[in-house]
Amino acid sequence: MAGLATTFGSGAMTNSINEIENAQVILVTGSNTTEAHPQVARRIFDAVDRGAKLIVIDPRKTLLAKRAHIHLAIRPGTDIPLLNTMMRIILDENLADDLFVEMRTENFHELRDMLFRLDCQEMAEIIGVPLEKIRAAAQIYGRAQKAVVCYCLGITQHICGTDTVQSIANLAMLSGNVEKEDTGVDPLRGQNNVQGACDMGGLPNVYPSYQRVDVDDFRLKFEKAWGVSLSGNPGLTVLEMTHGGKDGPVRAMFIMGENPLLSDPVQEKVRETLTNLEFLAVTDIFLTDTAELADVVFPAASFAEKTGTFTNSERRVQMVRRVIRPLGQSKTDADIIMELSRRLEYPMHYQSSAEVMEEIAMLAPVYGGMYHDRLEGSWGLQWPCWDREHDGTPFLHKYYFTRGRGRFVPASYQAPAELPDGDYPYLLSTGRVYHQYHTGTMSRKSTLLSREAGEALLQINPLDAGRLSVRNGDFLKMRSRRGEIKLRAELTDQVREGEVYTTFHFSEAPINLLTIAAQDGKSKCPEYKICAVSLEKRTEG
Amino acid sequence: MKDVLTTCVYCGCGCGVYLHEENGRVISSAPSKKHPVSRNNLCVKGWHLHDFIHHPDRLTQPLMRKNGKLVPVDWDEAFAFTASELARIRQERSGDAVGFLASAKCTNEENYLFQKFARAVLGTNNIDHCARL
Amino acid sequence: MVLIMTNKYILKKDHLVPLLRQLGKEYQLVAPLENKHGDTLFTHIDNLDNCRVDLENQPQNSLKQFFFPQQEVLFRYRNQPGVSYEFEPAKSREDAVLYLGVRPCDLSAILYMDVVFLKDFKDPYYQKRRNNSVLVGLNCNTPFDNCFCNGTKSGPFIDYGFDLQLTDLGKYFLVESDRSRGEDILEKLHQFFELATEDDVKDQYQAYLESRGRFKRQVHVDLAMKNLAEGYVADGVWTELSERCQDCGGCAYICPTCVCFSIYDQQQSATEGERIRCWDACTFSGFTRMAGGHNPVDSSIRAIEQRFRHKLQFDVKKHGRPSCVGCGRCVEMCFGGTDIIRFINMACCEGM
Amino acid sequence: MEILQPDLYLPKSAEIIDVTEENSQIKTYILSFIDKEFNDSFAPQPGQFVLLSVPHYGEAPISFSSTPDENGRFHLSVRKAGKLTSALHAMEKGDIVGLRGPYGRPFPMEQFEGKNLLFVAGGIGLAPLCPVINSSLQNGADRCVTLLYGSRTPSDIAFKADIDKWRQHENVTCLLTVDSSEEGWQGEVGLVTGLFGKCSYDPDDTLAIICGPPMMIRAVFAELERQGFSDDNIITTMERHMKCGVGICRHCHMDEKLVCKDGPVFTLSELKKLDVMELRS
Repeated sequence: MAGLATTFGSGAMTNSINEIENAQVILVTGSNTTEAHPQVARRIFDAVDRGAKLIVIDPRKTLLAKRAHIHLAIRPGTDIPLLNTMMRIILDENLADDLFVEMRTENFHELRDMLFRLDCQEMAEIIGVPLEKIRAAAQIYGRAQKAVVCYCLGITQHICGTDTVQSIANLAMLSGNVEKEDTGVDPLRGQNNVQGACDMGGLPNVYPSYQRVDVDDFRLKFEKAWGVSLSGNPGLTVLEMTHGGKDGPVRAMFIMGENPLLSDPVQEKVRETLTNLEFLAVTDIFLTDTAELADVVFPAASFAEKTGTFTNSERRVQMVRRVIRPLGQSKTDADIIMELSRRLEYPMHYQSSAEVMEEIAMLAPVYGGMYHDRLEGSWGLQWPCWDREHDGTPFLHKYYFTRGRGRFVPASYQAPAELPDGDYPYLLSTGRVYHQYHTGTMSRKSTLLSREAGEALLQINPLDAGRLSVRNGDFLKMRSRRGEIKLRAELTDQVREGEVYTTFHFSEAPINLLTIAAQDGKSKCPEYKICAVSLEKRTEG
Repeated sequence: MKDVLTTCVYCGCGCGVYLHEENGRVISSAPSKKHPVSRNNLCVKGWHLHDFIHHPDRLTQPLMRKNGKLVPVDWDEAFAFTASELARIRQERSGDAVGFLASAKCTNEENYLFQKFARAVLGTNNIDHCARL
Repeated sequence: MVLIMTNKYILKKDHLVPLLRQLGKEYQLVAPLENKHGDTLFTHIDNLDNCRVDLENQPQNSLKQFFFPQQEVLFRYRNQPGVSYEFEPAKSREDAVLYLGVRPCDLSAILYMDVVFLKDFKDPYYQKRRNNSVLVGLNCNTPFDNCFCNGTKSGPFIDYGFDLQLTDLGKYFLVESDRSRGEDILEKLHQFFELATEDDVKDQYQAYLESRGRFKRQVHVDLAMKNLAEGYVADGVWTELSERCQDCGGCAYICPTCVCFSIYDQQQSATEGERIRCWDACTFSGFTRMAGGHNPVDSSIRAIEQRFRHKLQFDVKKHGRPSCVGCGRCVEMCFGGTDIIRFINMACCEGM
Repeated sequence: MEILQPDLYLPKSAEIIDVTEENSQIKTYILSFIDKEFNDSFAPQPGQFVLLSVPHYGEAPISFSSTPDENGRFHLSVRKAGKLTSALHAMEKGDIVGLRGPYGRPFPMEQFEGKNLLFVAGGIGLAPLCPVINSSLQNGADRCVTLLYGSRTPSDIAFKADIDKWRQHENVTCLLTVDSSEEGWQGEVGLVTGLFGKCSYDPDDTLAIICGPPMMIRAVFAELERQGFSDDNIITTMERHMKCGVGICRHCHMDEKLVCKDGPVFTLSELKKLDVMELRS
């Protein structure tokens, strides 16, 4: 979410989920909202029922796209040209919010210069959508009093992900669609506590509350609080760690409740790295594919067996409450960390997770007013929440952006790292399905969920399937320059000719054997949404 | 027999869910009506939130690799070995030779402790998680 | 004024908790409790002094989960290949349970479940719990936002099916009994009850009339049933509903009369496991899919059709009344607005 | 604490006395209950089914492919289709399965008495018809019995031993066909409906009993109607996903009927009153 941090100063949803239903225009891009964020989709549906206009940008004809007033079925990876074209139209048709641009933003001239060099017709051809349709979408968005943009990993999981996010921010600022209630830019977070893990400093370059490790003031603050000296060098990112190979920069890893072998791109590289470590420790509730490679596996307690907090997509910090004791001999991750820390001569004395939260409140300004007793008696609090008197912040950037003025950062089209060619003629995108979650560690344990979606299916257009003599349910061999898997075909006109789609939930069809290592230069987000593959019918299962 | 309100783990929406416990077993999930996100409904995953909790595949004791195989050990052995390995690598190379992956599925408090452990105990900022996946 | 004896009683509101305390000696108590988060759910009462019995709001769950839990172990099995494969019945720990505050819709739903679970083949798990239950009803003075039990003829008042039933007459409750269990309680704890007068009965009727006037929606269930039975509901209705449906299954799970279930084995070890029953929903595509992949319900359109036809047509034909009790829970529950009121309204417009 | 007697869902253990491989996909299991007393009282009728439990895989409905013999043994023929049936196929003589039933409405055997019978089956669909054919040959030997049976390939032809046995009766005609031929196959190639022209019977005096995949059922219904069979004289048995087997769980719903309780045997006239996938064009 580096993109929003640069433009707005804060990389989180600017609105609350409930505000979406009051918007007049909702633009959804790179998000299969009905399947990945059902509650957000429900707000969108409600808004549409009340007369709001829905614009969906998605190469696939998703359920949401079917309900859209305008569905822009763009070519994968052409989000930036589309957003730029929309902005140009907004400028040309005098739909920009001049006052907002003047009072609240900076660097507008650079964006304008770039936009005026744009040939809209040429862009429309790159995008693969008629210019008139783009114009209609731009007009609807540009004229709206209250407009919300929702985006998700369909935007960020590209090599130009950060640039695209910045372009979305540009669009919102240009038309003045930030700062107000029911109006803004909303990145939907993929996992339940991805926001919290970021907030808590589970990132190589920042301490909790996004305080940079390479800024002395922050470092000194944490050194003082923790009573140790700390490194001022930003650390390695996940792919730098898991793609290091035999002689990678890390020789040991400690993985808490993650399954990089399935979730990270280029599985063979990750396997090579993990198996060549001197030491690998994993804590998890199940023996995941990653845990099977470990030297030590700690049995962790599940969310039903511990007390703490999660932070949802709308920055709402809310309680997780213990229902039962940890199963068997399992322990909470907190207990495991504290015991290890004690044995490494840095005792951590916390009686409860509430006490940990007190320390967080002290050190992480945006969590300054978060205490368990307050969260317990409410539906949670949305950060920033500066102190005990503060009621939290339903929407961000009121009166001023977190960084002061919003900054326009123009971006240009950048072709995906790997596009289909003669050898690998199909474009593969990966994502999620409704009934499963992430690497399936938890959701696949549910008999009913697995009955509904029990194996990886490759969505393929019936015309392509016809060319391959593949019927619904037949097995396909799918190959990329990096590997090969087999999976069943699902014939659907949700995907267009030449494009296929599948999920990463299933270890039997580890899609990340195929995906590309290319990543966004700024966010380090892998390009999961585009790689080139070839397909072949398999005669037997 | 009780209903405990907690937060769903299946996506970033963060629905309020009641887990219903009976005889030490969580047997059902239901939405909170007043919760601002769930507002009385759940998606299919939320309704099946309890399904994995008591799954027989749950890990219930520490495992350690011995002769190439993961075998059950007691907590003390697992802790002692892990602590000595981390200490050894910290001493032989540096804390920066250790990488930490935090979790988007664990609580804030646990993530806080985890990064504190990486930064304060191992002295490295090599900590990240799959925020981008 | 001449006092005419009735078989109804009055219970002072102040005496409700003391009465429950006495009943609690013999029964586990379940009542709608408002919890600390502000939600009202049917909950087991652990401590009468430390809970708020909420007879004002509609409990967000029905009693279904108490008679037919979302997940239950039917039995355990032990298998030694070639030697034995044995089934050990689950132990039941059901004590007698008294349910307080059962509104007419929920009571009607239990009467419906009685038919499904006990009419031909007797489901032993349901039967056990049902035999151990005492239902204390509560007539509905104020229908809630999505209520339409007047349309399904299952409320707002009901005069059968309960063991005891309360009607809030403002100053006190009017108490009636319909089963011997209720009579027994009235007799055993007679100190709490006074005979009601004919005026009280008139007040009850007045309350009924007022309640009928308080429905916030007009839902013409009978017209929809007629149009369905006569084949007036066009395919477009099912198509539109299926496009809105987000496949959460919530309507079936929250419905007090939906009793579709699935059964599966959960292996615990190489030789042991449990056979588990869990709620299922007829709108899920896997509900009808056969081994090998063939699915006789070949689209979500047909699945949605089955759901509403079953409730409003097939059960009417089979049992003489719809298996929707008008509680309205699925209306607020629905993600996509595929709820039964929307359907009924759509079905009413057909055939005109 | 009281122990429930959940008879309804509690299977009874049955031993696999023997296994016959009908083809690469179909095996016939010869079974008898371990509880002898129960076994003696067990009297399934043709057309009924049991729910068969395979350890760790749950239950699946399986039709009887025989009635109990003099030793109380009965047959279940199972095609490998999913996980449960694959696990069953891995089981051997001496292994133990669980069974509960019999469930469902059987074939109206009394109605068949003295009538000419036309059986049309495809693949595993012959299994539930076997006991009907056998019983029709036992009593009333002077009627005509015709079997039209379609398989995918010659090596997929199941119940060969039974067919050979039936063929020894002079009033029995068995015609086989395959979808695609293999080397050495001299017989018919094509759909089972192609066999109708190769045999003769009086549509007014014959009952047709059909079981097979949906596509076949649809085609055969159409053909029989064309020949003038009355809807009441066309009888079939339906297959659906099932869980409880006793009309509660609703997995086997077929319009307003439940296949487990109202069926699985239906006449075409009954089916025509319903919206049934097999009849949709």
